[in-house]
Order: sequence, then C-alpha cells, then structure tokens
Amino acid sequence: MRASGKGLRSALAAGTIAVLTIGAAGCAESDRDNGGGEGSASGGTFIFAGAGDPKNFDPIFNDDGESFRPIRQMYDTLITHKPGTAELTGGLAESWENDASGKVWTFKLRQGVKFHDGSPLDAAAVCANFDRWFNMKGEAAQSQMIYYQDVFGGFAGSKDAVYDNCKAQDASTAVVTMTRYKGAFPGAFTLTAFSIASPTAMKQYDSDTVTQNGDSFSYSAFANEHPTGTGAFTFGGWNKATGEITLNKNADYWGDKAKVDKMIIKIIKDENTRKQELRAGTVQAIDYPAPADRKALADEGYKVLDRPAFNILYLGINQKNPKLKDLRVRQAIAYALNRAQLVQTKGPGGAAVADEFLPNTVLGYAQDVQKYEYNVDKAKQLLSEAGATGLTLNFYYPTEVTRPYMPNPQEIFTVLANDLQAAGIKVNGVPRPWNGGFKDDVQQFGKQDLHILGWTGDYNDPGNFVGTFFGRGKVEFGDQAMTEMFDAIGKADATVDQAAKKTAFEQVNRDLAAKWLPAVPIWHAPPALATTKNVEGLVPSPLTAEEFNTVSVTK
Amino acid sequence: MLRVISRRLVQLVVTLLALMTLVFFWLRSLPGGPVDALLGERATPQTRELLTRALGYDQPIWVQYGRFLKNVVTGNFGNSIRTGEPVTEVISRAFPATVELAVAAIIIAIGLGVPLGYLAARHRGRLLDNATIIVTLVGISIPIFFLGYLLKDWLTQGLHLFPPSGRISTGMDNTDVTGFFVLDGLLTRELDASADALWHLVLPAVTLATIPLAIIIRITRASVLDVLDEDYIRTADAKGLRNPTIRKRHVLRNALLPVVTIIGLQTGALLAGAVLTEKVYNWGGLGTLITDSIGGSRDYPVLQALILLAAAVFVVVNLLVDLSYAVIDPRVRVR
Amino acid sequence: MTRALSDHKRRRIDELIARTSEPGGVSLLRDAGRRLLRNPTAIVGGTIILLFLVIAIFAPLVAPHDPIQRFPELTQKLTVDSIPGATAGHPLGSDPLGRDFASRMIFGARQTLFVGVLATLIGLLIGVLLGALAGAIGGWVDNLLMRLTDVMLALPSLLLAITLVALASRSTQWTVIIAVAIVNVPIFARLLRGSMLAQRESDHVLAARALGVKRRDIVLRHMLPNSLTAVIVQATLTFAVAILDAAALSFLGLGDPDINRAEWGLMLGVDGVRYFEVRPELAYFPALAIILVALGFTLLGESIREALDPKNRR
Amino acid sequence: MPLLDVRDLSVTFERRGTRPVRAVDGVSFTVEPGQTVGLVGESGCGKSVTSLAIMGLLPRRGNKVTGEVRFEDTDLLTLRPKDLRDWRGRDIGMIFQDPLSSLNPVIPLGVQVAEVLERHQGRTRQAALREARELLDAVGIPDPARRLKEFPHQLSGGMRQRALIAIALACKPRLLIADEPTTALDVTIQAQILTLLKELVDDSGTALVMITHDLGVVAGLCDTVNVLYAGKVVERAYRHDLFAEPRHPYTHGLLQSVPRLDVDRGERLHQIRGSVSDNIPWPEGCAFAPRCDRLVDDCIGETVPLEPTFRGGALRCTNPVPKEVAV
Repeated sequence: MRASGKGLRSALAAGTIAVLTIGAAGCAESDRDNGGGEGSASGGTFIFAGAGDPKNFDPIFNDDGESFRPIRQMYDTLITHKPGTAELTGGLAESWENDASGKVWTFKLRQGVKFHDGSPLDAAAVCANFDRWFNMKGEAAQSQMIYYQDVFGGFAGSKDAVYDNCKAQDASTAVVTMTRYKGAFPGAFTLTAFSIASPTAMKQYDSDTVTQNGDSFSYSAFANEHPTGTGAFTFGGWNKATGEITLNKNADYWGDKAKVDKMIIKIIKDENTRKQELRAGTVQAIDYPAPADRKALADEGYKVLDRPAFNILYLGINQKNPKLKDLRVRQAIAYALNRAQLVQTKGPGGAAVADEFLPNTVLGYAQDVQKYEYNVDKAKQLLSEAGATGLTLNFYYPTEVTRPYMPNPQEIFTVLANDLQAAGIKVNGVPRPWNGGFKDDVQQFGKQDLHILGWTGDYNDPGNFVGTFFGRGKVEFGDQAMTEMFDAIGKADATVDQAAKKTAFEQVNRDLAAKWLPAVPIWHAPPALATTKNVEGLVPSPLTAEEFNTVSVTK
Repeated sequence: MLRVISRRLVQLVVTLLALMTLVFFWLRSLPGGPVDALLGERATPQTRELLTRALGYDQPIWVQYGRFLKNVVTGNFGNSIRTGEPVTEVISRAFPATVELAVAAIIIAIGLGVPLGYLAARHRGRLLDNATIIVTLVGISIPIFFLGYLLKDWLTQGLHLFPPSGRISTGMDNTDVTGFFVLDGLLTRELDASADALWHLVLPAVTLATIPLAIIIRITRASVLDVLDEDYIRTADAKGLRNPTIRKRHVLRNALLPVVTIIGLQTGALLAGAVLTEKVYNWGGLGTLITDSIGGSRDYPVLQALILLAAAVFVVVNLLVDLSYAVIDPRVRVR
Repeated sequence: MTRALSDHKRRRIDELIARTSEPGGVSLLRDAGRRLLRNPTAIVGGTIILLFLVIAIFAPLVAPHDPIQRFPELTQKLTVDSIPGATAGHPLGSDPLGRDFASRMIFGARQTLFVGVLATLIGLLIGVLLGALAGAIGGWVDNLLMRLTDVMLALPSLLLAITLVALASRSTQWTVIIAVAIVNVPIFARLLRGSMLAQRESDHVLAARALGVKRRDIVLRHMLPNSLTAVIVQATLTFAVAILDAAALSFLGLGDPDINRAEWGLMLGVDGVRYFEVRPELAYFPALAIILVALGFTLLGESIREALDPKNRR
Repeated sequence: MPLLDVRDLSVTFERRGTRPVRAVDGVSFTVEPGQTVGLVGESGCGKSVTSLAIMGLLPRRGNKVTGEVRFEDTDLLTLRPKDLRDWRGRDIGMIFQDPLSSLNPVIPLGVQVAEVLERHQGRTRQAALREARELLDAVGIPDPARRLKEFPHQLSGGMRQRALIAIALACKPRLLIADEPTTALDVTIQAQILTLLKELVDDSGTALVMITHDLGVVAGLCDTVNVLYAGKVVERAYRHDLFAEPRHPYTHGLLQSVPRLDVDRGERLHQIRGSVSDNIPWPEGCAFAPRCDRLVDDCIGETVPLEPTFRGGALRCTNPVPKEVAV
C-alpha cells in the first residue's frame, strides 16, 4: 500500500538521474570534439550525409543514386568520367576501341590493379563479370538488373540480347563482342551498375543468389556484407540501426589514394535535418540541400557546390486526346507556360529554362531550335485557330516524391496549371502518389492529358535522353504511331560515326521542338552539394557520380 | 487471471488475422503496388513483366493469399521492398529505437505529469494551477511536429545544446547489444556511448512526451480533485492523520487509478506521435519506418507487418494495464 | 471477473456518458447553459470559436485578395530562397508562390473549418448510426459492431489515418477528411452505445415502456436526444483533434495535395516547414491559428462537459 | 463544565461569483460528559455542516466559520489546522453516513483501523493491527483476523459501519460525533448499529452527538435534542419533553409526520408543505414562516430570538404550539 508513494519517488529519482547524466553527456561530447580528428598525421574521417538507404552493394542489382554512392567508392568501371564533367576517360581500362562495325569493343586494362580481396583485375575477371550478367539465372535476379535489361536488351537465350561474348585476348586485353551496334556504348560502360567486381569474392559469397520472399527479394552475402571491388575505399560496414555506412581507405588503390582514412555515409532522409547536422558540425557534407536553404548556407560560409545540370523536367502531352493531336494546341500549351518565371521563382540555383530535352553538354544539342517564349496571346490565338477554346485537360502530378529535377512537384504543378488557366485552358489537377498510382496511371494506362516528369542522364549520350522518351511508342505520350519520330531517333541512335550522329541528333532536336512537340521541356535544375569550409577537393559531378578519394578534411 | 489472458490472446489472434486479410486484399486492389515500388524509373516493360512473374502476381489471387497466409503463420512477413531485408529484421531493428524513445517519453510524462497534476490540484484555483492548466491546454493543441521543429531550431541551431538528429553521434562505433543504445552503453561499459545516446534522446523524448504529459497532468489533477472530495478522505481527516500520510496513503493511490488507464490508452497515441517525432529527429524507429514505407516507396510488406505490430502492441499494452489495474485496485482483483 | 477486467475500458467511456447524459431534460440544459455563461473558460473558448466562425464565413469580405491569385508585384521579387515580406496591399507579404499570405490565412479559417467540421460530422454520423443500432438492437448486432470498433480502436488514431491515406490509391482533400473521420467513428459509436445502454435501464425509459410507447419512439424521442449531449461534447473535442491530424498528415506528405487550397494544416505542414528559414511567418501564423482554434474548441468542449456534469450541480 | 460548548457558531459559504450563503446561523448548544445530544432536522438544515465545523473538516477555502467551539478549555476554532489534527481521532471521533464511501476502497481494513492508533498512540504497525483485531471484535465483526486483510467492498454494509465505529472509538475519545450513521443501512441493521453505539457509549462514558433526521433514532438514544431549521436551533428540550410537548410548529409537524400504529388506518399522514428551500427571501423573521400553519405577522417582521423555556430547554417561536395540544 506504500507502492504509490514509492513509485512517485523513484520516478522523480529517475528524472534527476537523467538530468545529471545529460549534463555529463554534454561534457563527454565536448571532450570528444576536442580529442578527435586533429593531431594525428592521418587523414581523419569524412562524414557525408546521404539522402536515402542503399539497397545493397552488388552494383548490377541496383539502379538508384543512393545505392550507387557507396558502390562507386568501392568499385570502378571500365570507362569513367573526367571529374566534374560527363566526358569519358579511362577507368579500369586505360583505353578502349570500337571496330568499324561498332560491335566489337576492345579494352586495354590497367596493369597491376587488385581487387580488395587481393585477386588481380585482369581480362578474365572482366569477362567473368560480363558473363555473369549475361548468364544470370532466375526471374528474381533478372528482374532486378534494371540497367542491364535496359542497355543489354536481355539475357542468354533472348533474341534481343545485345551481348554476345567476352574474350580475354591476353591478361590485360578484354574483347567484348556485341550482337549489334548500340549508340549507348561506350557511354553505358561508365554506368555504376556495370562496375567490375571480384569474381573470387562473388563466387565465395554466392553473389548470384537472389531469392524471392513475399513481395520482395533477398540478396547474397556478397551484396550485403562483402562487396569487393577495386575502388578507392573498402567496405567497412553498414550499421542499419544508425544509418551509417563506413568505408575505409584502400591503401593499395591504383589511382589517387583517398586523402581521408575513413569515410562515413550517414543517411538522413529529411533535407532540413541534413542542413541542421551540417550546421551542428556533425557531418561535413550533405547531398541535395533544399533549394530554399542554399542562400542561407552560402551566407553562413558553407560551400554550396552546384553540379552541372544533367537532367530535364518536362511537361508530357498525351496525344491519345484527339485535341492534343493538333500541333497548334501543343504549341499553345508551350507558349502559355511562363517558364522563365517558374525558373526565377521556383528554380533551384543554377536552374535554366530548357528548350531541348537534353543538356547542352550532350552530343547532338542544337543551337537553333524553335523556342517558345512566354506569350499568352499567341497561345490563345493558336487555340482558337485549332478550334480548341474551352479545352479542359487532366493534369497528373506526383505526390510523396522529390526528384533532383523536380524538388517540389506540387508547386511546379500549381504554377504551370496557373499559367495554362490564364491562357484559357481549364486544368483539372490529378495528384497521385509516386509509387501508389502516378507511374501506373501515366506510364501504364495513359490516363492523363498532361503530366510532369523528368529524367537524370546516366551517361553522355543523346540516346539516353531523347531516345528514352521518344525512341519508341510509349503510353506516356499516347501516340504509338509517330513513326517519323521513332525512325529518326532510331536511325540517329544507330549511327556509328560520331560526327554523323551529332548532325542526326541535332536535327532530331529541331524537329522535336518544331514539328513533333510530344512534350514541353521545362528546365534543367542542377542538384547541389554543400560542405563545411574545411572540406577540400570535392568535385561535383553532373551525373551525381562524385568520387570521394580526392576529398580532404582540414582542421 | 490465466483465463483472462488466454481469452485476450485468442481475441488478439483473431483480430490480427481479420486485419491481415483485410490489408492483403486491399493492397492487391491498389494500383502500383510492389511492382511499381520495386522498379525504378529506368525499368523497361520487359523488366516489369519479369518482375510480375517473379513475384507471382500473375497467379490467381487466392493462390497468392494462400501463400501469404502460409508465410505469415510461419512468421515470415516477406522482405522489405526498399531494403531487401526480411521484414522481421527491419522491424526488430527499429523496434528498440521506438521503445527507447517511448519509454523515455513516458518517464518524462509520468515523472513530471503526476507531481505537477497533483500540485495543481492541491493549489486549485491559484496561480500554479491556472498556469498549469493553460500550459497543458496549449500542449494538447500544438501540432507536435511543429513543436519539434521549434525545439530543434532553437536548441540545436542557434544554441548547440543538443544534437539535431539521430540516436547517437556519427562514428561513435557503439556496440549494439539490445538495440537500446543507452542501455547498451551501460552493458558494455561504453559509458561515453551511453551518455551520448542519452544526450540525443532528450529533445525527441521531450517532444514526444508533450501530449501524454499534458494529458497526464490533467487527468491527475482531475483525479486528485475527485479523490479529495471523497468521503474516505474526510474519514482520514477525522482520524486526525497527518497531511503527508493522507496524501501518500489515501489520495495518491486512489488518484493514480485513472492515470494508469490513461497511460495505457496513451500507448497508441505515443506510437502515432512517434511517427511525427521520429521524422523530425531522423530517429531510426518504427515511426520512421512507417513514413519510409509509405512516402514514395510504398513498402507494402513492411507496412503490413507494422499495422499488425501496432495493433498487437496496443492490445498487449492494454492487457498489461488491465493486469496492473488489478494489482492496484482490489475491487477489480476480486470481482 | 473476466468481464470486469476486459471491459473496463469500455466501461470507462460508458461511465463518462452516464454522468453527462443523466435524464433531466430542459431544466438540466438550461441549468447547464447558465453555468456555462458564468464560466470564464467557456467564454474564452466561445469567443475564439465565434471569431473563427465569423472569419470563416465572411472570408471573401474580410480578405483583401483572392487567395489563389499570384501577384506580379510579389512574384517579381520571389525566388526559391527569398520570399517578399509585407508590402503595400499585402500586409503579411507573399507565400512561396507569390500569393497574398494574409488572404490565405483568412481563407484558411474557412478551409480549416470545412475540413474539421466535415471530418467530425462524418465520423459523428457514422459513429452515431452504428452506436444507436448497437444500443437499440443489442444482441449479435451489438456484438458484431463492438468487435468492429475494437479492431479500429486497436490502431492509434493518426496511424490509422496514415494507413488509410496510404491505402487510398488517390490522394485528395477527401482522402484526408474521410481518413480523419473514420478514425473517430469507433469513439462516437462506443459513446452513443454506452449512453443508450445506460438509459435503457433508466427510470424515464422504463416509464415510457410501461406506458406502452413503441420501441422506435422510445429510441428516437427518449433515448437519442439524451445521448446526444455527450456526443456534442465529444464532437467539440474531436474538432480540435481533426485539424491537428490533418496538419500532421500534411507534414508527413500525405495530406491534401492541392496546395492551392488555403488550409492551415496544409500551410503549416508543407510550406511552413519547407520555408521555415526563409520566412518563419509561413509557419508561425498557421501554427498559431491552429493552436488557438484547437484551444478554443477544447476549452468549450471541456466547459460544456463540466457544465453538464451532475456533480457540479449543487 | 460541559465537555463541548458550542457558542454562536456560524458558517457562511462564500463562493466566487455567487451570493454568500449562511448555512449555520448562530448555533449554540452544549454536551456534558457522557451525555448523548441529538441534532435533528431535515437534510439541508445545517446539522451536518455544524458537525463538520466542530471537527474543523470544512474545506478551508470558501467557508467562513465564526463563533466558538469549546472542547473543555480549548476553543477548537482558534487552533492551527495542524494542531487540530492532534485532537481529531484522539479526543473526538466521528462516524459518517455512507460507510462504503467513507472507507478507502484500496486499503485493507486493518490498516485503516490501525493507522489511527499509530497516529495517536504511537503504536507500531504490528501492535496497532493486533489492537485493531480486538476493536473489530468489540464492534461485533466476526472473524476479525481475516477481515483485517480484506477490503471494504468485501464487507457488508453493516460490517462497514461497525468498522467505522471501531475506527472512531479506537483511541477512546471523549466525544463521538455520529452523522446520520444509520441512514444508508437496512432497517434491521440500523437497529443493531444503534444498539451497538449505545452500548459502547454507555460502557466507555463517551459523550455522543447524534446527527439525524430520524426522530425514531432520537427517541431511542438521546438525552437532549436540538431541532435545527435553516441553520438555526429552533427548539431544544429533553427527549421526554420534546416528544410529549413539542412547542415549535416545525417540531410538531415533524412528529406528526411519523407514521404511528395508534392512528386509524384511513387517516392521512400529516405533512409539512413545501420544502427547505422555500425560504423567506430576507434575513429577519422566521425561516419556517412560509411553511408554517401558525403563521402570524410577527413571524416575518423581526428577528425571532431563541428563548429559554423550562428545564434548560429553549424555543424560537412567536406563536408556539400550545402546551395542551397532545401529539
């Protein structure tokens, strides 16, 4: 019967203890700050705040940036990009050659490169990787090789398969033969998904076992605990409870060795929290600072690094709607949009109005396409010419999502819809959750008249932009029979000669703007990085493919 | 007592099965679904087809349901779409985080709420009482995610009093034994880790405690006032008992009865509050898991398991509350 | 013994009602009304709500501008990291899209009222219907309905709302309203059922039955009206919870997707949080408005409950 | 010297926002050692408030208590609340109306009895519990050892009241105040409890103030009776005198409304019309006036004093019931 009194007392006591310990904790923490990092001759630790969980660390089974960030530090690709650009340069292959048919690729491999497990990187290892992908068994595994499916068309036994075979001509020469020419190469060899992994480790840790469980898949020990590549960092561990991926310096790296001893990728999903952690000094760099915070961070002395734009946001037009089949109506929509104002009011720093569906650094960008300057009167005039006054359109936009090219879909929709209304087009906004209906409705069923969507380029190739959108009939844009457009893009993509390819794609881009207008390009919006002042050597990549071996943290 | 517990557990199982079936069929009827969630933006139609077959979505729905049921009965909730781990693993990792947070919040709420409510009742109508009432009313009316934002902005940005997010400092390299970081530090003698975890715990726990605290204060106050009005307190007074004795022996014990009930009812509210609090403080618990499983990714297997877990926790906690009620209140015990 | 244990939570709700819904008819109500007017808490709460209602109803007259119009003078100075403050004609400056923030705040009262009232009303109607059915018919209907509410009560309210929104394939304003409404169904159902059960045994119902009044009439004329007082109190309190839940859903990115709509929870949960550092007013004003209105409804609800409590009748 | 001497006791309820209400208005009476004194009246007449005021049990806030309550040489009203606690339970015991709600539901009976002994007689818990068992035995609770561990809800109504009596008499107080001790009980139990009370009081020489609305109780127990109406003593007399010759119309009415066996069956029972709340709306005059059969002008014009009658009695009436009118 005295329990109640005692309970109260002990609760109070617990409170007191808590308060005392908090005080102690504060002290302990400041000690740590003073003690850690400095002094030692070592490079210290670099903590980078990422925006999401990676899936696993087997490159071939991944397709998203958050997984690729750590993978890229641990693995290398045959061909890579010059830092800060989308220009190709040698990776594991010092050089590469394409024969006249465009089907045979010969890679001269770098000498003396070793995987983290000590096994040598040679032509046999490279071929083992190509063969592994091609011969992957099981629908579960195959269904997760999204880039492979996209670039290489299919697996062993499929008539669409692009890959034929890989031969180790000698220890340092690998010859990859394709069944046909594909414009994606050599750019696609830079894809992080096609990183070269250690065949020994893959065998040891059973890399190909992907098992279905319920509505999803389990991956191998290789993918989860023993990723083994040739990269500047080795795998230290992934603490899922704290969301920390630890990477250690690879002392035997073939290229520029990492300047820091250890790198931690800390996963912080909320952009606001990433910023606050940066300010608190608990992380040294953050990805994707909110557009709204860039100025404040820069003013406070943080480095805000813009990646050169390599993406596109567009307003898709569905020609299943007969009214929208009329080019004049589509042009009216283009004229109605005040894209300059959208960029000014809602564009993240460095954003620019897009006139074409690819950034100007990519081959085939034309300087002289038709531009649709904001002009409401012109829009109204075109609409009445087309007999499409009083038009009502269903405008689909996604919710529950942000994308580098689309930091805030709701705001973008609201502004665009507003512009269209001003030109006399009635807009019926239809929000759909990104994975809970938007992609289905837009890309599977084509329920929309208009929608916003975009793309971040994977490698420097026009086919990766316009080819992806307009190279074949897609429900998204309605008309399955725009054969003229499909043919032109297909032909341009199949052109082996680079100069001819450039000319062909320039023409494609001119026609896209003036003749076909299947969508209206809105903007290129470069995603940024922000770091503390003492971080040096972080080179932002247009492909969000930063490598952190060049980063150093000064005191 | 055993009969009560077993009856409750049977009830729980039946409820959960019904809930599960409902959720299963509902999810299958939705657009998008796991296929969409598993495919990135790069997916080609071929990949989509492959995946549909790999997941067995081309089979009749009752075959799928049978498989689902078999899995669930054997404790297999499938794998998370987002991370590819078994759902049970994902949840058992997040569970301690939320429990740690919730327990801290409950300790704050009870530790402050009961004394404050009691004091307010004792000083009924005076400044302390009125101030307490106003503060609790605001506490109930403030959106707690906003409160979390404010606390975070004031105390971690301008003043670096607390860390802005997470459960422990990055790179602390603590040993994970139970998943309760504060406890782990004590167990492994990594006292600095324990202190650091506690330091991270303060703001989220305070944020999460706000509503339960306000409610406990109010209930305690009302309950103490009720008890003070009771005849047996007058009897105790008539006996000439000293005030402290009356308070401890006669007032508090009786006044705590409704508070115990409310604490049980608050468990649910705590889970809901954890969703918001954890998002604000990037706290890797169940709340974050819920947000992650819905927002964008639609991680249905995890979501499914979470719904079941929430219901189970709620039922179990209320069973515990009932049992504790029986311990405190002899009337329930015997009847 | 088993009943006493497993049902005491339900009993608690039922007790609450039994207390507030004691038969007493008009004089009780008049009495309660008088006590209410003397209670400063009720007056503060009532004033807040009255003000809120007036602003909501007369929003178009009070607001200086159309809440969804974008003004060139505002958009000119608007960028993603700076939002213009007060200028001539725009006392509270701009919102993130160059609209008049003051007008949005004022129209916000209307939208917030709309969301809160509808969520409460729908929940109330369904709940009252189910509760009345259970209470009036009893037997297996009662059993079935109460098990159903058990399942719903097993999930915490916001969690249930989140799940409902997530499971709805489309997100609209109605998804939010209905999700928040459904969360409240079991509460109202239980409340009404408990109150009806309490009354079934009460003197005036027994008397009516003895006089041979038809069962339907007893339920409609005698039991329901008396039970409704408890429901009204609960509805007042629910309103506050409804707008808070709507705000929380917006914060989680699961709220009303149409940001043209000026609703305080939406404004706070989306713009307020996102642009907190650029212009904290975008968060402070809606937050303050929500707190005030929630406070007003809580104050009023509690004082009505207090006024109806027979314990306070002396 | 009287054991208890209440002089001009007044209690005013002053609640914020309401008119002050004078619940007890200048009540005086005395209790000699060993004597049993009744306070009689309808509910709301102020008899319970009087008893609570004597015990200092009225809430401190919102009440104004004036006058004197002399217990032997001490004016209880001047004591600090803390010091008054030393008297309560030790020198003055009290029993309340509802035995169920007057016992703490979550504390075993034994502790509730024992704690008063621990408090005033410095017993240890063990010793106090032993003594408590004897006390329960003394008040006629069977199997007291088992009952000590039980909770109030496990006892019958009569046993609960016995337990309360045991608590009140634990320290052998010189004065016991019983506030409607039998009202909540079955009639058969009522008689048992009254008998018990009477025995205990007689045995120990404890004085008893019996508060009741039940004239039957008064008839069986009290030495002198004070009839209260609207916070004032309207008539005081020895038991026999009162029953034989009630003078105040109110007392008269009360007695007449008790059912009797020696009256014809067809005759209607007398009733006093109206209720206590039908008061005159001004301070002077007789509060009973609106309900009185013997109303004359003087009743409502000026204050009616309490005037002594024979044998220590007193009466507050301008037009009393004549002596020869038999009841």
